[in-house]
Amino acid sequence: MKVTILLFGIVRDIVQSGSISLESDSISTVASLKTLLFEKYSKLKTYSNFSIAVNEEYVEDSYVLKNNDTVAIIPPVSGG
Amino acid sequence: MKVTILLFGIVRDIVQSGSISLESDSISTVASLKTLLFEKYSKLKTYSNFSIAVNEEYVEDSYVLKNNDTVAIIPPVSGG
Amino acid sequence: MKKENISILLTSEKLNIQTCYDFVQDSSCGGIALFVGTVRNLTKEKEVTQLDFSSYGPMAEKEMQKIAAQALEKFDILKIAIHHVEGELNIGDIPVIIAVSAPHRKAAFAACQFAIDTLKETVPIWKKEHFTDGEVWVNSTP
Amino acid sequence: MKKENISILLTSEKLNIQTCYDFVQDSSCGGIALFVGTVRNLTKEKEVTQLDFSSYGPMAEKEMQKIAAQALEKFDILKIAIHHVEGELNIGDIPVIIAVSAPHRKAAFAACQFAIDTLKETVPIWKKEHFTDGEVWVNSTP
Repeated sequence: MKVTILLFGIVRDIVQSGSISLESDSISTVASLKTLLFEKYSKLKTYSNFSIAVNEEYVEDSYVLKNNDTVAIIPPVSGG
Repeated sequence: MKVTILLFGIVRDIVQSGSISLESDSISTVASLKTLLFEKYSKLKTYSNFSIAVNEEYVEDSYVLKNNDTVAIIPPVSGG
Repeated sequence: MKKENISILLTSEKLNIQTCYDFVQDSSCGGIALFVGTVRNLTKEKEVTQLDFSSYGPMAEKEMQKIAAQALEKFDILKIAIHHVEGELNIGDIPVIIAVSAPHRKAAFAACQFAIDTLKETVPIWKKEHFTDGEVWVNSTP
Repeated sequence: MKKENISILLTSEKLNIQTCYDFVQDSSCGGIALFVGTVRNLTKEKEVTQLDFSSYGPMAEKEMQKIAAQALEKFDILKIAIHHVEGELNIGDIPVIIAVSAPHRKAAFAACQFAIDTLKETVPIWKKEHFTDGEVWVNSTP
């Protein structure tokens, strides 16, 4: 399965990229994607306090991803 | 003792005047002034639900008036 | 409590939101809460055609000043403006504007609500509503 | 809940208070509550020289729309505007405006507070504060 991952705020600075593409058979739920991300981008472990949105909606770790989903890593927001 | 009495809102309409002057030896407290007013302007009895201000400050019925005080009859306010 | 942090206005001119905002705005504040009263076209199902606000002017200004001073004492706010109109207003016109600036928004909201609530209780201003079939002093059912 | 009672804006242009006021104003409403965020010059005693707001644009607009829809459901209000800026701001600039009209003021205040509180929790917008000696993503101490 392939997903696009959008990065924002402090997480974008940590990974030094606004968007990454991940393709792996081990992706199923959001939780499994997180595990994969922490493996590939170990710097992310220093900042694991983020939420996940899929296709522009907040989801839980148990959410089951589909091929070509757009996943966003949402660090604590600070608008307003 | 002589006092000037300012009338506003519905009370002004009832008495049909914006200001009246009262001179009497029986004026001492605000309460005594009210009694006098109800005698002279019996229509006021139909609308006794008002507050009193003396020299632009709210006062209680026990407030002791001085000569030449400016008394205002303040019906329920409705600003805003 | 500093007097220069208070703007009180009782006027027969049109009120201006930007004027109130500009008065309270300050580089040390993070939020500004405003309340803008507007003339409604319906009070208890009757159509209001026009409103008249009359006041005991000097005392009204004193009471508005007191409310502002109390708000500055009670809440952690920076500046407050309380502007009120007298005279004739039409539907949609603005009888009152209250603006409050504060380092944090919670205090700004609380002070703004306190100010409008208290104004409606203590400031000697009276509203007469005109209907197609008569007129009434608001709050004054004898 | 009618969509025409909601105005959502995420823009790199300057926000305008009168625009928000004009959108929510209606002859059936008696009061309008507004919240205007402003850029403070001090966060924990450090001088902020500039701010950057970045957003996940499409999702931010959806979340702002959700907040507005929830406010219209939860409170007896008429219209709501939620406008937010993205890009660079200086001290005194306005990152956010929320305006709410209602027949009665209590609901307008409650909905306005609900909207700004929720916006600060859920809408994917991030603020980077620049100081004379560095910069920091607000709320993001790892």
